[in-house]
Amino acid sequence: MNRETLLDIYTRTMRCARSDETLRSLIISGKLATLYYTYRGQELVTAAMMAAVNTDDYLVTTYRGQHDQIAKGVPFDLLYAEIAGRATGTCKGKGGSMHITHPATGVMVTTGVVGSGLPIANGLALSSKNRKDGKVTICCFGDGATNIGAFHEALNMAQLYMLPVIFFCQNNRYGEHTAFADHTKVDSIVTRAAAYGMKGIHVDGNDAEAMYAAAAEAVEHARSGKGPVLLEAMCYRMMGHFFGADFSYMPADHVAEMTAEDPLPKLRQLMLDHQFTEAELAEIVAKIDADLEAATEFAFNSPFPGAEELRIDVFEEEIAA
Amino acid sequence: MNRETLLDIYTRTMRCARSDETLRSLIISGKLATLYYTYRGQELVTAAMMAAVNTDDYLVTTYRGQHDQIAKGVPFDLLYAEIAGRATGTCKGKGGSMHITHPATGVMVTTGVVGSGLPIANGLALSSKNRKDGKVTICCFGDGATNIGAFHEALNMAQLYMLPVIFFCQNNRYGEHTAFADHTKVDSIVTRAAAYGMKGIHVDGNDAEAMYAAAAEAVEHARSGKGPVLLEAMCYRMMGHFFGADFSYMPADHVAEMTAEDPLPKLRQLMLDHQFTEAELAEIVAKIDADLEAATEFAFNSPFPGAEELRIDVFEEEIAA
Amino acid sequence: MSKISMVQALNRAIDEAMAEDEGVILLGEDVAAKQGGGVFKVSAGLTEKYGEDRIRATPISEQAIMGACVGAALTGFRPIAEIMLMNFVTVCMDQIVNHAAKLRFMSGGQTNVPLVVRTTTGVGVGFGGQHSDMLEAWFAHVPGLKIVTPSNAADAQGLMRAAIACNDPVIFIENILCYGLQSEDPGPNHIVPLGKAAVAREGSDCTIITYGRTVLDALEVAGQLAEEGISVEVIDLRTIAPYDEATVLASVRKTGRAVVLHEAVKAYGTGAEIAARINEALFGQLKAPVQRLGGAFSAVPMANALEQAWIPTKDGIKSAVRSTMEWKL
Amino acid sequence: MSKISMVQALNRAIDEAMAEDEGVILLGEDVAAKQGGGVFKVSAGLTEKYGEDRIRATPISEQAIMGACVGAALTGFRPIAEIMLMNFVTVCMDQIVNHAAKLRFMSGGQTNVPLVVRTTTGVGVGFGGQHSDMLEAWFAHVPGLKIVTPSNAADAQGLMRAAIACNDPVIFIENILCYGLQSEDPGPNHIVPLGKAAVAREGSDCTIITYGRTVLDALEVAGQLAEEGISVEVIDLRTIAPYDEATVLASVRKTGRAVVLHEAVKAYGTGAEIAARINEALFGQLKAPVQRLGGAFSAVPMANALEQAWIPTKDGIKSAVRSTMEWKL
Ligand SMILES: Cc1ncc(C[n+]2csc(CCOP(=O)(O)OP(=O)(O)O)c2C)c(N)n1
Ligand SMILES: Cc1ncc(C[n+]2csc(CCOP(=O)(O)OP(=O)(O)O)c2C)c(N)n1
Ligand SMILES: [Mg+2]
Ligand SMILES: [Mg+2]
Repeated sequence: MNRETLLDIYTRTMRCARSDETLRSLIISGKLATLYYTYRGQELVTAAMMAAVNTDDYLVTTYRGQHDQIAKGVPFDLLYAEIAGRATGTCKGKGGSMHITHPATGVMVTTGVVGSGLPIANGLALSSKNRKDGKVTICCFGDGATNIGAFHEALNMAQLYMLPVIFFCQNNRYGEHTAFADHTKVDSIVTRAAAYGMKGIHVDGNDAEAMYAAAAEAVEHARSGKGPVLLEAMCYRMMGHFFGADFSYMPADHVAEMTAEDPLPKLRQLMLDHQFTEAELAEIVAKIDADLEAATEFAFNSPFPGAEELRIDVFEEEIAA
Repeated sequence: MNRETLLDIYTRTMRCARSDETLRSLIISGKLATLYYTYRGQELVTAAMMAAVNTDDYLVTTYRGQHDQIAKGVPFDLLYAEIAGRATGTCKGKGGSMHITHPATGVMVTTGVVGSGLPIANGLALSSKNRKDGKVTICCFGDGATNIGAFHEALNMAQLYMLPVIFFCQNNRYGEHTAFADHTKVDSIVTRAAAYGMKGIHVDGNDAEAMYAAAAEAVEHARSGKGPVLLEAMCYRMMGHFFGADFSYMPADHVAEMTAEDPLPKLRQLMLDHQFTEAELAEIVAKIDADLEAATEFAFNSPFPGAEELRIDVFEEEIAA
Repeated sequence: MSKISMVQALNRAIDEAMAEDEGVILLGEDVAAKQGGGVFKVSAGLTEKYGEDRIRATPISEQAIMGACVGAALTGFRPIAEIMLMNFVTVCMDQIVNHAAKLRFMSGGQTNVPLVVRTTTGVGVGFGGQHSDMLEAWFAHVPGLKIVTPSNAADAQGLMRAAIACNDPVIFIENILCYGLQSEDPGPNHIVPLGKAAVAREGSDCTIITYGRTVLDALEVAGQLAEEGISVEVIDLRTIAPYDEATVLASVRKTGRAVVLHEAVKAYGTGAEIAARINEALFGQLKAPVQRLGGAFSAVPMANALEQAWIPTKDGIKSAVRSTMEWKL
Repeated sequence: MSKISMVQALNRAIDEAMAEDEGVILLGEDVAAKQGGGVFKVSAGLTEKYGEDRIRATPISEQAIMGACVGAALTGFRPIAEIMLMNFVTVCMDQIVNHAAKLRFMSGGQTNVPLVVRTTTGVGVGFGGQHSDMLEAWFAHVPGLKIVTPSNAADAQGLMRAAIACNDPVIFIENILCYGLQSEDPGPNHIVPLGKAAVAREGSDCTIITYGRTVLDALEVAGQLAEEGISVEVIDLRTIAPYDEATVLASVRKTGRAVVLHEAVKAYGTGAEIAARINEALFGQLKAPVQRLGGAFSAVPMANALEQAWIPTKDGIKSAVRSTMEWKL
C-alpha cells in the first residue's frame, strides 16, 4: 500500500475514532441525550473501504453507521447538528443519528431496520447500471443482519441483475446481545455468497493492508461490471449494543482477546512503520479535534426545528395547518 | 427397493395422477369452477416422499399441494367436498383447495403465500423436538419459493435449533411464468444448504428408486436428531401455472424434452420390471377411480355452508349475529 | 366512441409515461416479455419497446422488488413495482411503510421516493383467504403515502399517469374483477389529478361515498332506487389519500345523509375515518346517522356461497340507503 | 401494599403461565439467559427455571420467529413471540395476518393458533421514525386477532395471563415509557379478562376513551379539569379487540360527550372506528361531536422538540375536553 493511501486511511480512521470519543464524552457529561450506537472497534474497516471508493459512490448504512458516514465524508457540523436534533442538521433534526442522509457525499439511506438497507442498495446500483454512471454502491450491515429475509432476497437479485453493489458485512461478532455462533451455524458469512453464485471475500478487518486490498478488489469487481460482491470484514464491537448499555453478556476473556486486536494501535504502528512521525500523526488528530470542537459548538448553537416542520416533507406539498 | 414399497409408491402416485385427471375433466366439463393448480409431472416425487414417512408426521404444503395431501392420505371425499366449496369439506368450504388442513393425516397447513410454509414447518418440528414425539415435518415448496426471505430465515433457524424438518423443494423449473434460470444464478437449489451448514440432497425426482432413497435418507437424518435437510427433487411442471392458464412462454422443445422424462410411464415400466402384471396395475387404478367417483358424488351432493359460518371459526367464541 | 378496457388503459398509461421519461421502469414477477408481459398482461408489449433494463422480471422476492424500486427512486427514477396480489404486501410492508413513506421526512426533504406500487385484489373470484384482502386502510394510516383506487378504465389510465408523475410514493390498487371493464376511450395523455373525487351520479336525498369496484354497485343501486323515488348521489373518491373532503362534505351537506361503502372489512376500515370526519364536520346537520358497509368480520371464505355473503351486496346497499331515508330518532 | 413494575408484572405473568403449562414457550431476539433475559429484561430469570428449549433466543429473523410460533401453536403449544419493537412487525405481517389470524377460519375450525405476540413501542424517547410507530389499527382491521394494550403494571400482569390462556392469537402491545411504572402488587395469579374495559376514573360531563400510556395523561388531565369543575370519566379500554362497546356506550350515554385519545397517528386510527360507532349508536343523543386526538400526520421525528409536538399533549387533551363542553351548534 502506498503512503498516500495509508495516510488517507489513517485520517478517515481517526476522524471516526475521535468523533466516537467526542460523542461518548458529550453523552457522559450529560450535554447530549441521545441513543448512540458506538462503533468502537470498527473504525478501520470502514475507513479502508471508503478510501477505496469515490465521494459520489453511493452508501447505504445502519443505525451503527456513523463511522461509515464520517469515513464517506459527511461534514461533522451537519452530522452533529442532526444528532443533537437541530434544524441545521443534515435532516433538519427529523431523522437523527439513526437516519442520516447526505446525498452530497453519497449517503443515501441510513436505516434502523436490520437488513432493510440491502434491497435499497440494489435500487441505487440498478440506477447506476441503467444510467451507466460508473458508480458503485456500498451497503454496510452487521453479522446479525445476514439471517433476515431481506439479505437473501437482495443478494439473489443483485447477482441475477449483475448489479454494481458491494454488500459490506462488518462482522463485529454480535447482534445486540447475541453472539455470532448463537445466531447461525455457519463459520463465516461469506460462505453464503455461493448460495447466489456471488463473489465472496473474507478479510481480517483489523489488518489495514489486507482490508484495503479486499475493499479495492471488491470495488474493482463491482465497478467493472463483473457483478456484486459479498465482503465480510472480521472486526469486533468493543462495547455494548449502544453506548451505555450493559454488556456483561460478552465473556470477559473474549473481550480481552479481541481487545488485543484493536485496530487503532495496530494502525498507529503501521503508520510509524511507514515512517510517519509521531508529530505528523498528532497534527492530524489535532486538526480533527479542532473540527469536532467547531462542529459541537455549531450544533449546540443551532436552533431547534419548529413544530411546523411536522407538516413539511411528509409530501412534496406542505400539509395545510 | 422392495416390492412392497414400490407398490406403495405406485399406489400413491396413481392416486395423485387419477385425481388430477378427474379434477381437470370436472373443470373442463364445467361441472367444477375453481382455481386448480395441477401438479402434472410431480406425482412421483411426493408419492415417494410420503411413502417414507408416517401418517402422523406433519406436512406443510402449498396451493399446488393437492398431490402432497393425497399422497399423505387425505380422503378423496373430504378433499373433493372442500374443493367444491361444500360444508362437508375438510375445512367446511372455508379454505378451499389452496388451504387444505387435515390434522388426522398430519396435513397442518396449506398456504397460498409463497415461502410462508417454511417458518411454520419449523414450529411443527420444534413442537416435536420439545415433546420428543419422534415426528418429522415435511415442508413442500417450489423452486421459485427459494428466493423469498422466509426460506432463508427458516433454514437458518432450523439448523440452529437442529429441528427434525425436511425442506422438500419440488423443483419443477418454473415459478409462475418465470423459468428457473431466470430467477436465480445458482444451478441447483441444494447449493444453498451450505449457507446454513445444512445437509443437502439433490435427486432426479423422475427416478422412483433414487427418489425414494433420497427421501428415506432425509427422513432418517431428521428423525434421528441429526438436524434438518434440504432435499431438492428435480421434476417438471408439465402444464401452465394453474389449469387452463396459457403456457406458451414455456419453450416447446424444452416441454418435449421434459415430457420424455414423464415419471408416470417410467414408473409403470419399473412396476412391470418388478413383475407386477398389467392386470394388477389396472386393478389398482380401477379401485382408485371408483374412490374418485364416489368422492365426486359425495362432494356434489353435499350442502353449501350457510352464511352463519362467517361468524364461526373467526375466534373460539362465535361472533354474535 | 371507441372503448378501452382497464388492462388496456393501464398499459397505455405506463407506455406513455415510459416513452416520455427514461426514468420510468417496471419491476415485478413475470412482467417482462419472456414471461408473457405479466400475469394480468398489464405490461404486455412494453419490453419489446423499452427493453429488459426497464421492464425487469424479478424473482419471487417482494422485499427485493420494493427495495430496488425505493433505491432507484431515490436517484430520480420513477419505478413502478408490481406486487402480484395485495396480500403479498404483507411480506414487504417494511420497505413501503418504514422506508418509501418516511424517507422524504426522515431526510428532511433531501430525498424523495417517486414510486408507484401497483397491486390488485378483489373479493368474488374464489381466491380465498390469502388472495382477496383489501388493505387500503393500513396504508391510509401511514403518513407519506398516497392511495389510488380507480373504478373505471378511463380513470385508471388518467390516475396512473398522475401517480407516475407524483413525486411521492403512491399505492395503486386495482380490482381483479374490473380488469375487463370497458370505458369510453379517453384518448392519449389523459390525466386525472390525485386528490379529486368524482361525483359519479348526482342526487339529492342520500350520498353514497365509495371507491373502486363498489362504485359500480353503488351506481346500479342508485339507478334502482331512483325508480322508488330516492335520489342517490354517488361519490367515487378515486384517491383515498389525499382524501377529497370538500367534495364529500358538499354532497352530504346537500343530501343530509351518507352511506360509506367499501369491499374491505368494515371494522377499522377507511369507512370509519370517513364517517368520523363527516360526523365531526356536520354534527347536528345530518338527518340520519352515517351508515357504513363493508366486508364481514372474517377471512374471505373460498366457497362461493360464503364469499357472496361476505361482501356487501346490492340488496344490502339498498337497505342501508332506505333505512337512512326512513331514520327517526 | 407493595409495588410492582410493569416489567416485573409481565415477567411474573409469563413465569406463572410457564410453571402451569409446559406448552408455554418464548421465542425472540436476546430473550434467553445467555443474552441477559431480553433487551428490556422481561424474560429475566426464566431460562434458569425453564431451560433453553422453552426460552429460545432467535436470530434476527422475525418471519422465522413468528412462523415457528404459529407452527408450534397449531400443535397445542402456547408460544409467546417477542418482536423487539413494533415497527419490526412490518417484516412479519404475512405470518401474523395471513396465517396466525386466519388459520382457524380457513381450516374450518380444525386448528387454532393460541399465540401471544408481545411487542413494545412508544413516542417520546427519541427513537425516531422507524422505532416509535403504534400500529394497533392495522391489527384491529384483521379478523381473527385480539389486541391488548395495558396502561398499568397490574393490568399488564392480569392481561398477559389472559392472553396466554386465550385460544386465539393476541397482539400484546407494551409501551416503552411504561415499563418502569409501578402499580400496587395484585399478587400472584391475577387475571384480567380480555374484552373488559375499566372505568379508570368516574365522571359525569365528558368521557375520554383511551388505552395504553395515554390513560395516564387522561387521568392527569381529568384531575386538573376537576378543579375547573369539569367532571371527566376516563375509560381504559385495556383490549382494543374485543372492543368493550357496552362500557363505552354506557359512559357516553351518561356524559353525552366523548373524546377519543391515542398515541397512534390520528388519521385512520382506532379512534375513527370508536368515534364512528359512538355516532352510530348515539346519533342525536350527543351534546357535542365526538373529538379525536392522536399523533400528527408525519413519521415520528427524532428531535425532541418535534417529537413532543407530534404526540397529543396534556394541554391538547384539556382543550379538546373544554371545547367539547362549550360546544354550540
Ligand atoms: C428487523 C429488525 N429486527 C430487530 C431489530 C433490533 N435490532 C437493532 S440492531 C440489532 C442487532 C443487529 O446486529 P448486526 O446486524 O450484527 O449489527 P450490529 O448492531 O452488530 O452493527 C437488532 C436485533 C431491528 N432494528 N430490526
Ligand atoms: C409472496 C408471494 N408472492 C407471489 C405470489 C404469487 N405466486 C403464486 S405461485 C407463484 C410461483 C411459485 O413458484 P414455485 O415456488 O416454483 O412453486 P410452483 O408453483 O412451481 O409449485 C407465485 C409467484 C405468492 N403466492 N406469494
Ligand atoms: Mg454485529
Ligand atoms: Mg416451481
